[in-house]
Amino acid sequence: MKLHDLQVELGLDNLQTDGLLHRAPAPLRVFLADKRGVAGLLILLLLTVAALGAPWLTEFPPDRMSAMPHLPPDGDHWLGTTRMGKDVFAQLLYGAQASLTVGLLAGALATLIGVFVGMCAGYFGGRLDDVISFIVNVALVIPALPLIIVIASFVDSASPMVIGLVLAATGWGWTARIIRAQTLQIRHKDFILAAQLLNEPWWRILAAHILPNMLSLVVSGFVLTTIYAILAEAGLEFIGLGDPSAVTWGTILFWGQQNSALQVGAWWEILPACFAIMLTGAALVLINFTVDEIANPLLRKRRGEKAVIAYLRKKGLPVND
Amino acid sequence: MRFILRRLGFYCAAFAVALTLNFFIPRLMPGDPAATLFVSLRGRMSQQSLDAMRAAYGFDGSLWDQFVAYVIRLLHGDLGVSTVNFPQPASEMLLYAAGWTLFLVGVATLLSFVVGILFGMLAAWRRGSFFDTLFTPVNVMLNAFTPAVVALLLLYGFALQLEWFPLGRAYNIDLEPGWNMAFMGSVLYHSVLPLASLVIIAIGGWHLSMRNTMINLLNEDYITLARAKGLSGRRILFRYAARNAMLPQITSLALTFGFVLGGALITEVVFNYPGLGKFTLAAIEKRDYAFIQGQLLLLTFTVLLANLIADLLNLLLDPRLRDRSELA
Amino acid sequence: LALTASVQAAEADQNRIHGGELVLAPTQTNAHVRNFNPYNFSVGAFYAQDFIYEPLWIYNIAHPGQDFPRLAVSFETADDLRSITYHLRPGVKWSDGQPFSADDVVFTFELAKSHPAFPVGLDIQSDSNPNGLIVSMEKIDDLTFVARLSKPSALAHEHIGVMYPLPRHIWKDVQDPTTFANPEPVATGPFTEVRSFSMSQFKVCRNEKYWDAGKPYIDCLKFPQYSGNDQTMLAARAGKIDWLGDGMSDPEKTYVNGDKHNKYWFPAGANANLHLNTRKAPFNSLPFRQAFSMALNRRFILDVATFGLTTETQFPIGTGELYKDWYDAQALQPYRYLMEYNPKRAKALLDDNGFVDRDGDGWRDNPDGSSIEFKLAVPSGWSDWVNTMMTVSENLRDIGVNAHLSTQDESTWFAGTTQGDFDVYIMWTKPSATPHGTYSLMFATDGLAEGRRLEQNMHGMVIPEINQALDKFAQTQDRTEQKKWLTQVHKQVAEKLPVITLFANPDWYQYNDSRFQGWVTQDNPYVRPMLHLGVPERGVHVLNLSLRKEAAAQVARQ
Amino acid sequence: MTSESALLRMENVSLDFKTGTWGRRSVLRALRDVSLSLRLGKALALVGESGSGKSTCARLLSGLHQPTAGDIYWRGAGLGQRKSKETAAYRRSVQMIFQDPFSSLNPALSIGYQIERPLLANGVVDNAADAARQARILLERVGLHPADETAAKRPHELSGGQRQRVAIARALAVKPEVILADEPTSMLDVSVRIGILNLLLDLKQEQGIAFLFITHDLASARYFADDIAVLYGGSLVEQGDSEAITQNPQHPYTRLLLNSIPGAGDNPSTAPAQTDAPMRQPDAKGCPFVHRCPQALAECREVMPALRQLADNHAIRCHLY
Amino acid sequence: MTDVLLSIRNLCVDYLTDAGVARAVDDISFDIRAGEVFGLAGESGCGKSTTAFAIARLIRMPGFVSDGEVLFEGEDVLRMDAKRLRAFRWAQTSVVLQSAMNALNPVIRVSEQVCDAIRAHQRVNEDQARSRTRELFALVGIDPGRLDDYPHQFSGGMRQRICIAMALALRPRLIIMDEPTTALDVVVQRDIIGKISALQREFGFSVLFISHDLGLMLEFCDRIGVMYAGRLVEAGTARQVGEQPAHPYTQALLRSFPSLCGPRRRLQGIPGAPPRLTESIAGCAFAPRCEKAESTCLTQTQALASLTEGRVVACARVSRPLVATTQTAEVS
Ligand SMILES: Nc1ncnc2c1ncn2[C@@H]1O[C@H](COP(=O)(O)OP(=O)(O)OP(=O)(O)O)[C@@H](O)[C@H]1O
Ligand SMILES: Nc1ncnc2c1ncn2[C@@H]1O[C@H](COP(=O)(O)OP(=O)(O)OP(=O)(O)O)[C@@H](O)[C@H]1O
Ligand SMILES: [Mg+2]
Ligand SMILES: [Mg+2]
Repeated sequence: MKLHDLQVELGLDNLQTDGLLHRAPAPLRVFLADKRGVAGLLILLLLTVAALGAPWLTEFPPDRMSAMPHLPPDGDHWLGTTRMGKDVFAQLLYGAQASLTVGLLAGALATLIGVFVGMCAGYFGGRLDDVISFIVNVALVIPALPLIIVIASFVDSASPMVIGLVLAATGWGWTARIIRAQTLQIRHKDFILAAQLLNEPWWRILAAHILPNMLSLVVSGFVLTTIYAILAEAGLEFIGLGDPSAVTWGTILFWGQQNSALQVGAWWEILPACFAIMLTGAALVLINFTVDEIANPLLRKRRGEKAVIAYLRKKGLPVND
Repeated sequence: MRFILRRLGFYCAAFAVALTLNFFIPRLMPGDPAATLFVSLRGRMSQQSLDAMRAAYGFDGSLWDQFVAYVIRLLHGDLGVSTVNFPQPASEMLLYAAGWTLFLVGVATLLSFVVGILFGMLAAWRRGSFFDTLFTPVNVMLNAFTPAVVALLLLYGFALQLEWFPLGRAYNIDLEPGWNMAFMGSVLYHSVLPLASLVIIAIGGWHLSMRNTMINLLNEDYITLARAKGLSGRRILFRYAARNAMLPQITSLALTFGFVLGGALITEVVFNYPGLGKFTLAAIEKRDYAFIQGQLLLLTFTVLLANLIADLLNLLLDPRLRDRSELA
Repeated sequence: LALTASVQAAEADQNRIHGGELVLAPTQTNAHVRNFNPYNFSVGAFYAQDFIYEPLWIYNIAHPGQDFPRLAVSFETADDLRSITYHLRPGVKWSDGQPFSADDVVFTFELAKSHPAFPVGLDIQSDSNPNGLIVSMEKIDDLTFVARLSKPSALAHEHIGVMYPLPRHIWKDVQDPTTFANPEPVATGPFTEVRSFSMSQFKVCRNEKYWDAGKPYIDCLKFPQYSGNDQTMLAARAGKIDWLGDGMSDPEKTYVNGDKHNKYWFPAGANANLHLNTRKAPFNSLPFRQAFSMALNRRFILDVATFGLTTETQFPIGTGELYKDWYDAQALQPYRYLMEYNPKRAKALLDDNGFVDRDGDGWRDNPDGSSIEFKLAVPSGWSDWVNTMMTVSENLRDIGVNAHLSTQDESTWFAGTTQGDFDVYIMWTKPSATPHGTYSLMFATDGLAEGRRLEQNMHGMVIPEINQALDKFAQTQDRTEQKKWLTQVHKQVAEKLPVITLFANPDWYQYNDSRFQGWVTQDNPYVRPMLHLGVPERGVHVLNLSLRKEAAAQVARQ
Repeated sequence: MTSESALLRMENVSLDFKTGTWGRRSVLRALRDVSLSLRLGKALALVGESGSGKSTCARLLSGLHQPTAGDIYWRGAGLGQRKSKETAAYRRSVQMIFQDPFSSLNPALSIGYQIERPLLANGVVDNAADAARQARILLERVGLHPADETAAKRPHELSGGQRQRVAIARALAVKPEVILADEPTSMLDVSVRIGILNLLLDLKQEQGIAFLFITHDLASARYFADDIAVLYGGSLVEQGDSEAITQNPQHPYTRLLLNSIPGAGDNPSTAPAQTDAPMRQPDAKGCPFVHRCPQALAECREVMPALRQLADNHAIRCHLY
Repeated sequence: MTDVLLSIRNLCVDYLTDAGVARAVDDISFDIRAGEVFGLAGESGCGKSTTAFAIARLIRMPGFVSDGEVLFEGEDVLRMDAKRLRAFRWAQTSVVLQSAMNALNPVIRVSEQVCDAIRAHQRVNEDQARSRTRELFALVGIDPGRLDDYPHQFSGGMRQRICIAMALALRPRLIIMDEPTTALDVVVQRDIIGKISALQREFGFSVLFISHDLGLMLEFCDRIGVMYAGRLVEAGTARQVGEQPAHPYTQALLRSFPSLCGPRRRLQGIPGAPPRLTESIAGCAFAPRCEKAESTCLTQTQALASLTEGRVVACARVSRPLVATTQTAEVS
């Protein structure tokens, strides 16, 4: 069968026509070609827009009583009100501001520290590596819980930011570990040797030669630490270690739990925040999924695979044996 | 040998540092155990008693003296006295909680590992199949759910509404603890929901990493060769591919196991499970220094041990790694 | 009402059924520890006091004058008010058969005196406490002892009755009573035999040698371990706990509708007040404090922030419903306005006294131009109080005062109570047999050094008139005389406003009456009904409980 | 070949590696008493079987390893006691081309960037615009037209031969005087190989660059190099004019090598039974080839033969001569 | 020739890539006879391995055989059911892969890997399989005492010999060797080719030998096919192809090897690069790089045309004159 006929039969004959997309850099193209990653990104964007647009999306303040306690959802209060008569929808939106900011900030900070430390350890090796690995090991062990209390006591109360900072301070260990391992692999590649022989300074080798080769690892590290930070922040606030007067998804859960919202049937006080947290997590996971595939083309879902299999079945030719 | 010695030395040093941090972190927290006793009694104790109590707990003298005393006690294997359960030795409470945590989180870790690995293998082997396209993203998304939410939902759904499972605890407290069927059955029955809440969110991670490793591996020449040899699919999968794909997973499993004794705080809190996470939280809230120190010590120890084991496992399982070289 | 209650209890006596295990949750813990030292406040006291060990005397705080003599039957105060003599109950035996005598009481006193870390709760004069009231105790005969006082006091009984005597023949061999776990308690209380102890549950069963023949009706007390509110409430809602005292925000929905036998009653308890740091601006200004008080929407706090479970306090005097018998309503009426929500008047008051916005940032400033910005400290887990403080901050902001909430981990928060560098704290009052105890702590002058406070006198004000009135109170046993002096105290508090009065906290009390009868109810409130440590009346309460017929039949069938 | 005319010279150099499993440690002598010299505008080919130490020689010369014994002389001056400034200058003068064009170019960076960087880092030009212009010239020079288009690409968009050309252009950027080419064509297709070799030939002739050309293909060595040195087991066993070595090989190993080449016609009578790399402890005695040598003498086991001059430009280490 | 063992007919193999369907093997047909060594030559990426894999039915997604037949003794391998396929593999066709380094599973002992192949097809117990493995090791010249070592403990040449031993385990009729020696030293390569030749003479199996080293191929193969961009451009006996290359591509290829003897001349190589496989090529795929190309070469499909018995070429420019010359040669 002629190649062209096959391409037509499989419906893959004019692939390169989507102009704008085609001109994008390859990783971006792969990303945009994957529905899951795009869906994740869209969800995240939507959440961000909702968070930033909170003042326009709702007329109610998140931290003040705006109606009777525990009103079920209705036209005015789309998600009902809390035990204290606060509007749940407003809390959800304003809570998104804090939760997302903290998550992204902690994720970014932890990634930054982790990447820098990991790259230095992997690149320089020797004593420095020993010392850094040592610190990483210690950092991995230090639990965030008491640290949050210690730090909160110095800055007055465990605001979401404080929790975020502590999570960043304790959460960079894994990234550092992974980045170090990857750097160790790249360090001995010929192109790094070449750069050294061409008198590139060390920081430039790290930043311009090694880092770009680990971008997907860095992005995925960032995505994962962000998930971790969002979940951990919610968890810590849920068990009461946060500042209950702040409005975040975690404190919404905390108050819902404190006020036995589920037991009294006020599901609307707890479930929307649960859902929002899950949605954010899911969106980030979807993004990570696609980032993984950018890093490793083998993992990629191929366009037209279904058509090919159908074609082979029809012709009685073997598929994957 | 030198490698192992070097690692050992390294771990000892890390341990010493952690030991020191363990002493100072709790003490940097404002408040002290005596004062928290007072708060929990809402002030039903005189200031004089309180001051005397502080001395009885051993919190007088300089921090340095206390540190020296702590190290000396540690060297004698004495973790000190719990102030939440004064004057119970902290080690007793620690052991009790550690046992339950080891059971709950240990089993959950193993279970999610085994299930996740199998799922991952299946998804990679039948790549693009219904199972893979549906379960892989779903499993992985579950991974991003908070234990708080999952545990709460399970509790309210299956324990409170449907009443299929108990509301919490590790076993029916009217039973005498012992190695008998009734008690163990009760332990299993009580562990179903907490286990589920832990396993559900952990499977995805293993699933995905196994799947990805496997997909890479299935492109290796030795898999092609194994297929060419006419081996059965099962044999290729379990003998030729799984084994290599398991190497990195086993390393992560070892590392994950290091954190088992960190407990599963939220699950334990929600299900009133007598695990280390919950005990530690209480100890932190009540400033039970001895317990916090003990727990941090335990955690440090197991994490470092797990690291060491992971290092050794790698050497043991991967014959290639046994030959290393370096520049003179 | 109260009179009928005790009568009813006595009259029902003959047709009471013996037996049954009462399930109760007096405290929360992660694991039970076998410790029955009644003076170990980490563990033992929660179970050992009142159930295993009995005090000399149980004050009926809800019904003054109808106290329950326990190991003591009577007392006389000397005319010079410098000593007090007690007569012990004859025929009381320790659970190991040894007779109880004045030796045990004196021994316990001496033990406490020589071990300051062993907090028996007596106000003993010692090196560490030179202002203590009780100097010594002496045995007169086997059933009589006398306590000598450091200064004349008519209220010494309030301090001595609370003592839980320890068996000398056992404790004299104990090396350090502080760390003694007392795993097999020998005591005189109604329940002394510890059975099937595990970290998640234990039982304490009846003392066959209990002095009050025929009592208790119940065979055993069963203490399952619960580690948190959520868990306790789930079990309680399912009707699995007979008696508990847990904070809950919506009892009808979270408790009562779980089981038709689930009942609750939240009588008014001690007050919650705001302590302003009166040693610094702007809190050192009386008009500011008055405006502060008037700015608060107490109605909202009562109904919404504290879920309608708290009780209104009528006068700005720091105590409320619990001591309402002591009020002189007429004398206090002029101060009522301070308890009413009146932001307009508050603003006007501030304006008049120079608390106006001077730098144009939208917030009021001190008359000297320095800006006002302060923190309202509250422990983060205490949700009703957090709600309250949130409302307070909103109310203050509404009148232009820049106050914000500062939630802290509870130990951190508590550590702050003794430092003196705070702005505003919310604080409980300590209930005692008479309001005297509460006020004398609130206006204690010790612990008021620079940078130091005690948790009850955080406001930091010294009002000599109050201390004088309290001294007078202590020197008479005549109720009307006492009341007169107390009114002096009340008026001074309302006048000077050292604390901002909020509301009376609820005393948490829930029970399930499917198996047992004889409960304290709102209709028959014969004692304060709470289960927690520090309510000795629970010892009386538990003795009045017995199996219901239906439940007894069920027990028999099993 | 006299040492005076040598640009870069390596004299009696030995290099040890620590190797071994956990438990058993040993020292491997990668190079034993090797002397080489590179001359202006001349190419020296280094041939030998895998593991014989060819790459190690190149790495030594590039400064990536320090010799255990002996020294390297750059324009007559020993490298043993260099300062870091001199290191930079030396690195500039001695460049390396790696075997694998796939790993010697950084996959994350554009071709243009990878050539402009060394220009800037070594001060060859001092602004970005010049660097870009210079880079285009270099790309044209190695036959990558149109240069602009190539500069914008990333390595994965180029074929292996094109990549190797880029690597050469990058090495040329710093105007080196010596190029160490470690099997620069072995990963390339036959049809492309000649193109690269021709390019290197031109560079040698036109710019007078001295080459160390590592290969295991004697025919390529003959095609490109003026002299050939044969390494076996870390020792230099035969060295001389490339015609002399290929037409008149003397050492038994060189003969074996030549006879093994397909199409060489001869029946490989000397085919050895054992092809494992010989033991190379530092204290090993005798000729490394003795175990495979069909003409081995008793003394071969005891004494390492000295380098003997056979002809004007032909030396050998063998007891047979 | 009558005893055709393997007959490939119009085989097309494609890969699904980001840029669409890429044709790696384009309508290839050739035969391998019993007992002969058939060589497949061509530059990297021209589809040699793909062809080999398709014959052993080892192509997996993203690759797929889109058309054609692979007839092994008349039976179409591509249409075998799963059971028949498993029986066919290794017992009748075994493979030796290019890189022995990766062809052996690094964490499994070599003995097990060889025994596995035996026990998947023959009902023998462990001991029998092991003793058979020992024999095989001896056959390829490896100390049977090292049976239980791991792959990384062997040198590259030894590993390759282990792979060959494994391929011989079931005495298959056909062994596919995909560049079995490229990763090796010349000396070792020589040794291994010698070994294969000896074994092939001894056991009489056929070999499909893939390499890009024409020199090696000319020496070792009976017949040679030359591929370019997925197509077979020329096939004939080794001698014919080596001495009288007919296709311009083959000619250029042969010219690209520097020589060890004779005068040192500057060689030319082949300019340009192979075409993209995702695009349909109308005419001769080599035309853009061909110095003899004419405009029709770019547009007209060049089918394989028979020159002489067993000799085929796909080039419009050279086929006719060449036929003539051969004929004349024969005549004379
Ligand atoms: N970093 C190192 N550590 C230990 N041994 C090494 C190291 N680098 C090289 N060797 C050893 O030194 C010897 C020479 O290696 P080298 O890479 O120079 O060989 P080569 O001739 O270049 O081989 P090839 O043709 O395979 O590239 C080998 O035995 C090798 O194992
Ligand atoms: N998994 C794959 N996905 C996409 N394209 C592939 C894949 N495998 C091979 N190809 C393409 O198929 C074509 C033929 O590849 P094949 O491996 O058969 O070449 P080859 O002739 O064996 O080359 P080499 O000599 O380098 O081994 C190549 O152009 C290659 O890019
Ligand atoms: Mg090399
Ligand atoms: Mg190939």
